[in-house]
Amino acid sequence: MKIHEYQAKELFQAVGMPVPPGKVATTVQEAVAIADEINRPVMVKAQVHVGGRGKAGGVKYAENLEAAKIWAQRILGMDIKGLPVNKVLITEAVEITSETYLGIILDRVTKCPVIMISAAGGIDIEEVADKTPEKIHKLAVNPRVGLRPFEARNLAYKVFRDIKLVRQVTDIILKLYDVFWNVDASLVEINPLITTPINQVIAIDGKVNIDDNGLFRQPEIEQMRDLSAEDPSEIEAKKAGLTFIKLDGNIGCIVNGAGLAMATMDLVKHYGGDPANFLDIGGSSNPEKVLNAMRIILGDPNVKAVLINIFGGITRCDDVASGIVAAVKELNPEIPIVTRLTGTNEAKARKIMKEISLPTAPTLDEVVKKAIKLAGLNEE
Amino acid sequence: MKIHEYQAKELFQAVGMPVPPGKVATTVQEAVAIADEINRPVMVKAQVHVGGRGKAGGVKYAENLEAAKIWAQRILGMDIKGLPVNKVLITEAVEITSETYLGIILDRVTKCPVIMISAAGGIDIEEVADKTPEKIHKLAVNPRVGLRPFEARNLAYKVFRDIKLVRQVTDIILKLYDVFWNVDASLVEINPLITTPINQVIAIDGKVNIDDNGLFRQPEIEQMRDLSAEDPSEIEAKKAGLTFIKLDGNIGCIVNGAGLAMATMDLVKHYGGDPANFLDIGGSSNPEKVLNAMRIILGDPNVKAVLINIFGGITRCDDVASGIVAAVKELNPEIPIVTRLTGTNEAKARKIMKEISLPTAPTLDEVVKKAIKLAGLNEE
Amino acid sequence: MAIFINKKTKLLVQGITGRDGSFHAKEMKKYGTNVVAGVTPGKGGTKVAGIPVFNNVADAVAKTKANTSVIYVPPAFASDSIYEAVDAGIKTVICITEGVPANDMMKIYHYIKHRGVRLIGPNCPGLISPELSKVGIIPGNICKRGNIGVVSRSGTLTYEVIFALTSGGMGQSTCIGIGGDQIIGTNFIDVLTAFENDRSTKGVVMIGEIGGSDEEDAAMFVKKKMTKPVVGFIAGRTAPPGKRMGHAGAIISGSSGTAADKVKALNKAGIPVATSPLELPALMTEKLKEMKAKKGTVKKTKTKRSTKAKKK
Amino acid sequence: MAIFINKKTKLLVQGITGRDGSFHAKEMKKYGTNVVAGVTPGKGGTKVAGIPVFNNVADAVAKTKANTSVIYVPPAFASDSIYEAVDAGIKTVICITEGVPANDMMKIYHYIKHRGVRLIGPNCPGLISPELSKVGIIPGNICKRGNIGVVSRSGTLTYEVIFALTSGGMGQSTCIGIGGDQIIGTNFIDVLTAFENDRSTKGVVMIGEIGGSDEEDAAMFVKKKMTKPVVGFIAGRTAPPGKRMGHAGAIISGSSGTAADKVKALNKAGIPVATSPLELPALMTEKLKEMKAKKGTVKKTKTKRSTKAKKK
Repeated sequence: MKIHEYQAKELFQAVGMPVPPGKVATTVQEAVAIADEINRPVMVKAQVHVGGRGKAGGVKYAENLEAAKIWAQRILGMDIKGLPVNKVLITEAVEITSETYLGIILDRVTKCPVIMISAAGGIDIEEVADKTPEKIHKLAVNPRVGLRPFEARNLAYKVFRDIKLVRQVTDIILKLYDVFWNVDASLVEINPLITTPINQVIAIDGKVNIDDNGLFRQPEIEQMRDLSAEDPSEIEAKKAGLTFIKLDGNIGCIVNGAGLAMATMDLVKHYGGDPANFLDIGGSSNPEKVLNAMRIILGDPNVKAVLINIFGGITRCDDVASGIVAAVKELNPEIPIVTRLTGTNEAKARKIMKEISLPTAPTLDEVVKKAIKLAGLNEE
Repeated sequence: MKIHEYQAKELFQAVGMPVPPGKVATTVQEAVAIADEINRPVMVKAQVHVGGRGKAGGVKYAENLEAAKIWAQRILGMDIKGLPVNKVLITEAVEITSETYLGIILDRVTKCPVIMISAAGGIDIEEVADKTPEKIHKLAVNPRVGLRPFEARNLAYKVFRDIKLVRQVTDIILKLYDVFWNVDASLVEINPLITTPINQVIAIDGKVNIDDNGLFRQPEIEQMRDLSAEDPSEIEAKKAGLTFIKLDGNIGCIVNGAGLAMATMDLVKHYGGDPANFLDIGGSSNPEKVLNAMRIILGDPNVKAVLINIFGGITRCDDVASGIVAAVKELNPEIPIVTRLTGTNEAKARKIMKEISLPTAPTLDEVVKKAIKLAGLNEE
Repeated sequence: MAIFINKKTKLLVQGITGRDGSFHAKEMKKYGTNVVAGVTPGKGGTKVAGIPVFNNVADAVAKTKANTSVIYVPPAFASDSIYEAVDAGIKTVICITEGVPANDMMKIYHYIKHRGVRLIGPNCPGLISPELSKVGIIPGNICKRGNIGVVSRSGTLTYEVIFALTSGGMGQSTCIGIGGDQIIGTNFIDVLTAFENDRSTKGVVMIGEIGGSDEEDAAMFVKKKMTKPVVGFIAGRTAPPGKRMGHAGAIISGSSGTAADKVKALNKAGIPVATSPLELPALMTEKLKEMKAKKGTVKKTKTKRSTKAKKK
Repeated sequence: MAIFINKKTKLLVQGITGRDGSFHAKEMKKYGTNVVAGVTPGKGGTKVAGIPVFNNVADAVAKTKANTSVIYVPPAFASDSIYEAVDAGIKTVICITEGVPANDMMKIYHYIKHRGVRLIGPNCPGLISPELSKVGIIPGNICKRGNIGVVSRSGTLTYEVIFALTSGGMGQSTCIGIGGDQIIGTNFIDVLTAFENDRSTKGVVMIGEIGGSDEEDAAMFVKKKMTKPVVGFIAGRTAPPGKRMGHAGAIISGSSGTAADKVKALNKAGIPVATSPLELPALMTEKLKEMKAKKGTVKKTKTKRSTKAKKK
């Protein structure tokens, strides 16, 4: 799960990390009021869950209230890479003497949180990583030991020499690690962490991604979820315990397991079709889930055929079959539905499916081909 | 540092452990008001930093408001083992079906927090430990791993069978461990942890001792310090960075290091004298500390002679000498002061001490003998 | 004799009285796995399909000498269950549970690292050594005893591949789903090493998917250390760019994580990649033939020749 | 050749620019200790009494090959300093700092346990191998090279005992203050073991005090495992009952912790206990004579005879 910059900064502030004063606004009026309160030049920053907002014109400097008003007007309601900007962060514009990159990420290889710091901070950090990786200093923190002050200090020394800066950065690294660990983050990032002309170190940006698996024990973070920034059908799917990503094709896919779902989509494409979505009904099956999945997919007017591919393991085919039967009865779909149910309780499923007679196929390739064919017929 | 039962219960409650409703009172009026609020039979419990208050009459059951008033009157102002009772806890009297002992202590041998649980809870737990130690179940928790739920559950199973009770006790053990660790406790104890007729598990007593070395990072605990429950001269000493315990003898002792202080007192006794106090000026020396030490000791009218025994290591004899000179000049003591300063910067000290001429001795035994002799002369 | 589980496996099922736990305990028993015990606190003394249930793992191990454990408890309790199994002396732990926080798994990983414990998962379908033992949720009826090892990051896609192999007349030595989470106990390289050392395995099918760089690392390993043929499948060729992990994701892995890059890396290491699982038996047959041919010629230039052969 | 520190000791001083650190760095150097480096973050590049100062331990070790570290930093930073020394490869760490939280020390203890690190302290005066090396704060001028080992839980009381030994003409192999805190890195038994194995040590003086059961455990060890004579001193015979640690204190240690009980335990193990430190040289002389006498007779009944001899 992603949270906005202003929310990330709230988390930073709560542990005593230095961020410039600022507040979030949803209207131009609010934005101006905040800028007035700050009473100094401000930055107007779009709050969207996507990178590159600066290049897209979503981050602007406002010398005075008038400028703040104009930028707030332009940015609020903007569309950045398909996402609407509903919120802007109005924050004091601070003078910058240096930009440092600081991030902590869950590392699959070392199985540790890895801290990364680089003097080459700013928007081009990815290029730095690609072309001059030696400019990025890394430390894998043993999660059983935690980050120790001397380690943070030694990292700070990689980028700074002045002990006063080193002390501030050490403190920020230690606190950022606490944030990372305590909110079940998969990523925390400050880019840039800046120094000011009077040698203060401040986080002027902030990014925090949360490990979805940790959300059940992070009620405060869960409350930060900004539903207005997500696709409504994806939200509906999540509520139903499904993983759903909307795409532009015309073949609705219902599959159990992310890997199999992707493989199914790959084959749809391979055989000349176009998937309308990614939908994983997840592990433990219950008929209700399947009913909800059908409801979401049939809600997409582009969909010309539905492909259901289930390979039962912990998912039981009979549960899925019951769900399909219920969906067909309740939703009365007018487009073809092709099913392939195999694996756990396959025989039981076949019995249940007899109640409605849907086209079936014995293998992955065949169910895909049949769905494409039926979608084509439907199209005409 | 010790905190009161009511404060321990506040810590318990903050993490969601079940304690009976109650509040602390410093006057009879308050006590009655609390009992009225509880509106059920209550316990009136003296809040003092000493064990055995029940046997001393400091814990009483009050069926009604009248009884609560009478007991509050009797207990407030009582003296238990030399300590005045300034506070009483008024808490709901709960019906008890079983009493369990639950404690966590810092263990010197395993270097771990050790959890102890016993079905033989209640006031006689020490006898149980002495005579039937097998009735006390112990678990040393690896401090790098922390207490894990399955360990807590397995401990709970040692005493309970019913899974509903096991779950409650497991939760209490886990939370008690959190309290132990998070407040830098050296001991946390619930005796007894009781079950009620409707199978609720409740902590009806609570004891928390804090590791003094951890206090610097426990400002909230430090604020719980009840100065009214400590000896005023010991408080004064603590403020001055000294460790001081008042005794009944007539030879004031100023020593550096607890071990040497005790050895000095032992020899005072051995040679027929009687120490008036234990006083350790601690490691890092500064003249101010010595001046304060002299002030505290000379404030005791029983003291007939002062013995200063310093073996310099990190403590420097010259610092101590400067303190003695300042003290003699400022306080003008009328009783004899015998000194022995040896070790680090001994020569410098001798020079400083020339300014005042006090009796000295070269060895521990001799300085003790001389102090006893001079105290005797002074006595006559 | 297959890897990680075999006829000597004495299985303990943690969370045996839950919906999934009880269902799959029965399935495993039916398949022939020696399921010796189950654990659910508060259910000690009862039985599930004739399997004795204990209140804790230590008791279960003491009574039944269980040496392997499979975990079907909810995510909030999964890491505690792993600790409990490890502390009770279990040396092979398979965690089926989906949704275990990564923080918990990082701590677990470094806890078991020096304790000689093999952890598979979490969020995995488990493993099966056909006709010997099945631990987890892989449907037994699609498997067939043979000499192909299967290792996969996916769950159900694994079944699809096994199904394709069996349909193509190709039996399996052991099939393992290692799990799709960020932090897993056993990775591709661990399993490839075991297959390389397992006499009953002649070739390996490796099933990857987009994200991370595990497939690339595995490909490098295959090229450098393996003598047995490996064929691959990568899911997610048409997946949308999807969620990115900020700048840090790319910085840390030094890999784009796309299917195209993974396929390239595998091909570079001499691993042919199938478009559909159904192609896998044919690819494997071809690779096995190549190997045989090579064995007939010079032994030293194995890998090089294998790559060349592909290029033709 | 003394224990733990000797002529090969290359000492690093952590917190060398502080009041105590700089003073004692100079004192140690003056005594002849090979003080090769100091560490204070932000002071790298400077010098203290000619000793080069570094910003961190790793740099100091890389540049000077320091193999031993002594810590004089404030209590809030002490545990981090220990970690830093250990992670930089230092194998002998002496922590002088008083007031380190017990929680920190518990974690440290279990961290270094498997890393082959010798930690002495915290809250200790350090150690001295007279004329070879001094690490810590024990005044060098009261010591004299010889063959008596001294181990103590106290600080200044240790000096008093050394002073008594030297005054009595009895030189020391190594004198160690192990520290008076609840959680310490090296206990009586560790030191007694080292003295037992040290050729230059002929007898040991052990100085205990009230509280805990370390002296009792050490006495048991002496009785069972030591061939060298041990004499003792216990401080606190007249101490008031003092602070008790609730019920749990007695339950956990199974010992009253009083001086009387400790003296009894030592005597039972054949360890005579002095009333004043000044008596120690005489007690030791007597014990050494006993030992010599025994060596002349049967070797096997050593411990038994030693106890009997005392009873006379």
